[in-house]
Amino acid sequence: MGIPFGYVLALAGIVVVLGMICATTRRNLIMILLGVEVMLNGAAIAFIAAALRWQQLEGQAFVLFIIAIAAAEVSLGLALIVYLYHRTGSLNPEDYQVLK
Amino acid sequence: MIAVGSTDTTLLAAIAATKLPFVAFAVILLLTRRRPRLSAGLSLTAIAVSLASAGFLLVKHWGIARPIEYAALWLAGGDVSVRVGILIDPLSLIMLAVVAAICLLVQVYSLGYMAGDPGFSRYYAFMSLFAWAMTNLTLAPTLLQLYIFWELVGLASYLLIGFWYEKFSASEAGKKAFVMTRCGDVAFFLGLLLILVHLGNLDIRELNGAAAGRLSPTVVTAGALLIFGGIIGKSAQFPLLTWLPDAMEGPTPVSALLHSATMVAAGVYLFARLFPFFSLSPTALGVCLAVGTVSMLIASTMAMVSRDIKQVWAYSTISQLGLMIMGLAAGNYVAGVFHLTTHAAFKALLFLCSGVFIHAFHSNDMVVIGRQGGRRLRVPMACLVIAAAALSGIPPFSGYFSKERILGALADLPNPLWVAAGLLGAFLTTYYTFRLIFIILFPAPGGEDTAQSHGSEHGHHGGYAVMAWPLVILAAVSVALGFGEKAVAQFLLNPFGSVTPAAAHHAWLPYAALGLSAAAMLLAWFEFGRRGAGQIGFVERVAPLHALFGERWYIDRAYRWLLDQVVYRLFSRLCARNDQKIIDGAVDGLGRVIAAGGGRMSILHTGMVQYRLIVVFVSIALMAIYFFI
Amino acid sequence: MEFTGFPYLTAILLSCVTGLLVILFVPDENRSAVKWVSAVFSGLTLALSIAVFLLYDTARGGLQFVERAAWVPSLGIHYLNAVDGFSLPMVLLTGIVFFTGVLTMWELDHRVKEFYAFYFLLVTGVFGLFMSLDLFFIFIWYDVSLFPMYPLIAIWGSTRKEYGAMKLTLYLLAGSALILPAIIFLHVQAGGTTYDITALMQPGTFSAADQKLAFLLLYIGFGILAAVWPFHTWSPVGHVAAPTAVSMVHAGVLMKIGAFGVLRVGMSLCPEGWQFWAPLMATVAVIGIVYGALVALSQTDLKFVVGYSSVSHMGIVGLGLSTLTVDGLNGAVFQMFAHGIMTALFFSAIGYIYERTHTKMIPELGGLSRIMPVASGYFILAALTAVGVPCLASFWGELMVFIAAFRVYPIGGVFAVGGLVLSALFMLRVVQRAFYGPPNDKFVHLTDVSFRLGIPRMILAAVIVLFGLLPSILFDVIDTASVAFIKGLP
Amino acid sequence: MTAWALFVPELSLFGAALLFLALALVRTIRPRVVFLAALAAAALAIVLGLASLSAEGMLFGQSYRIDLFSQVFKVLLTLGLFLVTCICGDVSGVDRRRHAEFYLLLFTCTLAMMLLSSAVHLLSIYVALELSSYSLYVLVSLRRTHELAVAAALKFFIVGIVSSAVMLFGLALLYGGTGAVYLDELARALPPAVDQPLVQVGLLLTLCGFFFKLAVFPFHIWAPDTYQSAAHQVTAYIATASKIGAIAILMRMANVSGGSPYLVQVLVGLAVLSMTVGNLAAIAQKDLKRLFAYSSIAQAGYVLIGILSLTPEGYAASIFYSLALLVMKFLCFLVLVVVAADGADIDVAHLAGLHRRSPLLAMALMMSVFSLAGIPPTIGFTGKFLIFNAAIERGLLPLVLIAMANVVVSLYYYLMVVRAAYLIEPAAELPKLQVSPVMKLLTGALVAVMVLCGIYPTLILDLSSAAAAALVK
Repeated sequence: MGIPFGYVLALAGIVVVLGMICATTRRNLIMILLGVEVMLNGAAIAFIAAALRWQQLEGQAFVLFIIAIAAAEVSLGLALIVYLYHRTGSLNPEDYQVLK
Repeated sequence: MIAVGSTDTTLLAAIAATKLPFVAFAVILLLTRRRPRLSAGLSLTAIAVSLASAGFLLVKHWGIARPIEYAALWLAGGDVSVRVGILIDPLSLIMLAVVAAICLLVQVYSLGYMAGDPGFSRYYAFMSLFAWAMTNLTLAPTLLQLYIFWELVGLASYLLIGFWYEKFSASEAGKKAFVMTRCGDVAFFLGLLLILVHLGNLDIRELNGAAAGRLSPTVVTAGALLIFGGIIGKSAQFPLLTWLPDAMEGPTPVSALLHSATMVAAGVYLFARLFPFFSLSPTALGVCLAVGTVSMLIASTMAMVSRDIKQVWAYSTISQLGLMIMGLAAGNYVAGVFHLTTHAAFKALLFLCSGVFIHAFHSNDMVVIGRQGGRRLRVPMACLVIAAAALSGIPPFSGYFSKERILGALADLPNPLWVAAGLLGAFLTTYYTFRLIFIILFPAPGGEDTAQSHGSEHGHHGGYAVMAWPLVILAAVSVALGFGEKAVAQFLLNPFGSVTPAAAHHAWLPYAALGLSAAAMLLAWFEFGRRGAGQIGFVERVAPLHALFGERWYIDRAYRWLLDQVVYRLFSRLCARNDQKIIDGAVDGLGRVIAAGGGRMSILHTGMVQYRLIVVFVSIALMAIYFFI
Repeated sequence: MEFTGFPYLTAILLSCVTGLLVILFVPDENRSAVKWVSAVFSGLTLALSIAVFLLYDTARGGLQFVERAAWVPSLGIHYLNAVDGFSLPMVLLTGIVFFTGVLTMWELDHRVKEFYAFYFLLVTGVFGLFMSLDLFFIFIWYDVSLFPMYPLIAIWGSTRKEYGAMKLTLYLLAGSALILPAIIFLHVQAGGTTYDITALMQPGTFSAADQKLAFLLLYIGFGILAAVWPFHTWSPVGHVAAPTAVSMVHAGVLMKIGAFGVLRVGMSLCPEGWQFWAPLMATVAVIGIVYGALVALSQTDLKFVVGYSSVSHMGIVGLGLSTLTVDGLNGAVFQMFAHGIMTALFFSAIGYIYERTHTKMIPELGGLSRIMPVASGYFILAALTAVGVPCLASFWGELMVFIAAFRVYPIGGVFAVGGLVLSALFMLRVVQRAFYGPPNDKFVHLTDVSFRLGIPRMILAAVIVLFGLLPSILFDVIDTASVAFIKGLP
Repeated sequence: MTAWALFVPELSLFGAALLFLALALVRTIRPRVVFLAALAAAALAIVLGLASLSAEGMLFGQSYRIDLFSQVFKVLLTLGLFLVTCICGDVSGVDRRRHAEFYLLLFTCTLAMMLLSSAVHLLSIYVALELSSYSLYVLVSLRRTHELAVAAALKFFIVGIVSSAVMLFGLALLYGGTGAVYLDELARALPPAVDQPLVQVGLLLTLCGFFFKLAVFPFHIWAPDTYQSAAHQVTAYIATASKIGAIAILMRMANVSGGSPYLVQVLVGLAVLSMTVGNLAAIAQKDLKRLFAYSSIAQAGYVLIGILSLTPEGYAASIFYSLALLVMKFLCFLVLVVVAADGADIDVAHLAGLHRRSPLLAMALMMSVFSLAGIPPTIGFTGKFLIFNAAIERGLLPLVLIAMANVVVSLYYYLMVVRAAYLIEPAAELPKLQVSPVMKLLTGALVAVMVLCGIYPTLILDLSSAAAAALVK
């Protein structure tokens, strides 16, 4: 109860931004995926903080769903990545931009 | 129709005189184009009835004092209502008679002249169109109606000048005539609008009456000058005079009818029609006088060097029209109108005679005609001489009387310069007229050999008799008309109430004029007529002068330059270029820019997935930051 | 719902639509059947148009043949047709051009069915626009009359047809991009309850500022279609590219839609806006008159000449509209009618010549009067009309417009009248170069217009002469509307 | 148990999805049978949707609202599903063995969209959105023979999960700022919070997730690749049905947003950018599906104009436009599927000679692209008209002028399509297209609907207005 809402929110914001940076700068599909996961976690932190702020359970329920959906996301994402890696042997997103 | 004061026979006759030619025109064009004889018959019948009606009207209303007017509302609008109708007064009656008579004679003459032409029906259709337009112009009670038919005679002129359209020069001349008169017409039209705006209507009687007094002097002067612009165009006065000589590309009867006797005289007629209105503005009269004088003189000089027989008469027409305008502008209404009448007769005669020569010898060149034995065509030759004498103002031919009147009127003016100019004009006129006569009559030695063959070809056409009769009639008229001077003057002046004294008090004037004419004739005889004459005029000995006259004082060149360099090359090209490059270029450019932008935009969407993410994040950040601004 | 008597106006629309549907169900191969169906239905439409014109009660004036039915009540959209003195001449014009256009294309043998189907669609839109008094429908008809132009030009056209078609369509729809917002804007400013022009016309509905804004949008939007300088460049390009009948409808009727739209929508609803912008309209119109004529002087393609002359002539219409006087309006509407018939005749004649000689270039022609005197005669008649020869229809419109213009804008009037010289110059130049002079050897074997092919041209020529000699037939009708209109101005 | 009756349409789809899951396990089943089953299920769903049109109620602890608004969208969604199924007679773009899975995903996705249109709890919105997205990711990657389909799916996936992460963060901010998770709570909490950055930015970030679905700038960047790479039927589905779900939820969110000037301005900016970017980029396209992708982006801009009016009229206009989009885009894809029967990508130029090969299809294509461009008398025009009407009532005349300028630009490439179909003659004579009578009937009916609803929009407009009223209530 000691930590003010604003601080936690700032932390969540920082985490989300870090996720963004990871997703945009690392030339590796898996790292992009990881970056997005980090963003999701940032959002989850914000939810926790909000739940604390309003003393409600909804925020925490959100977090549980986020975790579940993130798992689904990773599984689907990895499936696609693995398939592509098998085909081309590359994880570099630069190799996947042929469409005009 | 609202009758304003006479019995129905007058109206009936007037309608017959003015409307029948239109019927003939429509029927010929629509139905009888393939039957030339029928077409000619229709046209002749119509114009003959016109002439009979005109004669009837003239006899019936000889001596009327008050004009008779019929009018019907043709078109009602907000501020303007267009009325059409008939105005019968001495001036219109005389003009109508002149027009109908010459139309009929020329149409009879054309039976021979145009025989065998593939466009025979078309010719008569256009002739009827002209007759319709001209008669209606003559009897117009409002300026608007006058303007409408004014344009229509212009159209008829265009069609008839370019009748032999396969000849480039003919179609070119038609176009030139139309466009140049159009320039004058625009001024006329503007004058019309000016008067309409300030006076509220365009009734000729009102304009000539007290109503015009309501207008401010500036408006009167401006209006008169603008209308005079139309006269300049139609009557081929300076500076719009060069279309008329070119108009001689048309068939000769056309030249006789339109471009000497009637249509070009419409300008003078308009002047006479609005004579009281013009009189309100001394400034305008002064300008008219000056323009008439300049036209008369420079046209005469041009006639002095031309070898083309029709061209000479064309210049002469300009010159005589100038003289009429001088007479009117000098304030003598009768003089101008009377000269218009006599001129119509003898100038038509001149052209028709020339037509016979041209028909016979297939050449317009007076020297060639002379060499090939022009003088052996006796009737035309005699008529030609009579007409030439009338033109030169030699008594007792009609021209003498009318010219004397004009000169008298000029002598009345305070400034003697005008009468001097008039006398100089008379001298020049006689000179160029007899130059032509002598060249034909006394050809320089050099072979009359080809004459026979041409004669036979002429006989082949078989129209000689048909062509001769109109000549004889016109010659008779030319001789006789002069003696009707007093009666005509009285008749014309009836509506004005008082009779202005004749210009008889310049006793010296007839002697001076006659003396000059005689001198001119002598000079002509010396240079062209006498045995062994070199047939080289004094003008031709001075090369620059010859060039100046021969080139029509370079007026045509100036127009050509203006048209080619300024209108076409400068304005038209500039506008066309501007349209293509700037206005349309802007539109196409916009299209190209958009298309190019689309291409760029499309390429932006093919970037690597992480660049796209950056775009997303930056946009989100911008949107978030926007909240704080 | 309100219908007074037999619904002639709906019958006209239905006649077009039925024709369209019947054409769609005629088998592809049966070309002459398509043509006959087209002729019958367009003839029926023409007959109905003439009937409406004759049955209109000029003594009573105002809107007649009113047909009103609620269409989209929640938005205040009505199916509302009526004619008054302004639209009646336009309906008649459309009927005539429609019918003669069908006959003019009698020799078509390429994708006949599609051609007539698009053509009927186009004309349906034109009729609808002239008769409708509901802004929503006016816009619908406006676009319906535009988009068939694209296939019509692009498929059956000639010189640079795809470029011309694309340019024309985009340019005109750019105009509609201004009209639609303006229409909705007016609707909203009036309380958002109705699109009925007769209701919106009540004085005091719009503030002066709104009127100024809306009128400008409408003027430019419709003005593009009326080829108002400097938005005219689509028009010559389109004329040149379009097939004959489409050129006829395009120059004869479509350009009138623009002027009519300015009149019907812009000037009726925003009289104060009109008064405010009138000097601009007059200036632009005068520039158009002179400029169009000057550009036409140096064109070498017959259709380009006519195209630019149309720019010049539509300038006269614009000048008339800008004078705010009865005569100006009378003259403008009359000129719209006359110009419509005249250009239809122009393109009809050019179409025939082009079919035979396969060229529209003036220097390549020459001497056609000898080879095909009748076809040339029609062109020359149209040219003389364009020049403003009296007793041919166009003269009266020009006369009235010039009178009004000279009264209101003396200087502009002088320039406009001066344009007459230029128009004479370029028209006669074309006539001389293309039709006079010695006949071209290449073309001597060609035949003149046969009687059957001549019918449409004859009709048009007859109309020109009829209204040239008896202009009051039309003026009496127009006058009923314009007098009331000017009287109603604030 | 009456409460469950409200859920029947969703349940029918759920049942169908389960059926296809089962069928997917049976490898030997013939594709034709699967197709007919799907057609029947979709038709049933429409019937059920129509039957429950006037249903009203709340489910699942107040987190699921059934009202006219949601039911109208459900009918639209099932209609979209049915139409797309109609052109799945020969899904040549997808491996024959995977057809059952294909339908499984299609039905699941539609189900998720239906859930989305009724969801009024932030969490249920999020879950429904993710469910629909995931189905689509897999659908895109299903395309056979296309090397890049999976790569496109991956890109689609990455942009999607990023958007959803952004949205989730937005939801967290929204929740943190207001403490509300139900939409009606939000509707009460948002209007007073016009000045709170936390709430407004949170709201905006939340909308980002829906923008992604609707392909609004700047979340549109997945669209071109995805449209081009997915099987034609999948693209058709993405372009039609999936957009409708996004429009529904976007409207729900906009309705509770309280209408701060900030939000409206941002939406105006996005609408303008979407239209402009979409239309400009479309000009340069050769591939037909890619062209439609950009056109969809532009269309999203128009829809946004209706929504950002934040008035019942605007919502009604957007609902009307949803139907318009459904019909006209579907018609385009119908033509595409028939012309490209082998499942390969086609360029605009490949439409050459269509007017000869099948006059009906050429006509349908022309009408539908004119409708997309907003030319009367078509439903597309009437939809745009209604949207602009709402916007001008809101005082957004300049925005409408920009939109109309865009319409003109868009007309250029639409005309290029018409040109290809009507003007260009193919290099070699192509055979006439074989179009089954049923397909002809469908095409004719849709063209008729497009024209009739364009000229006489009253019925649909009244329904849309009622739905909008239910939303605002």
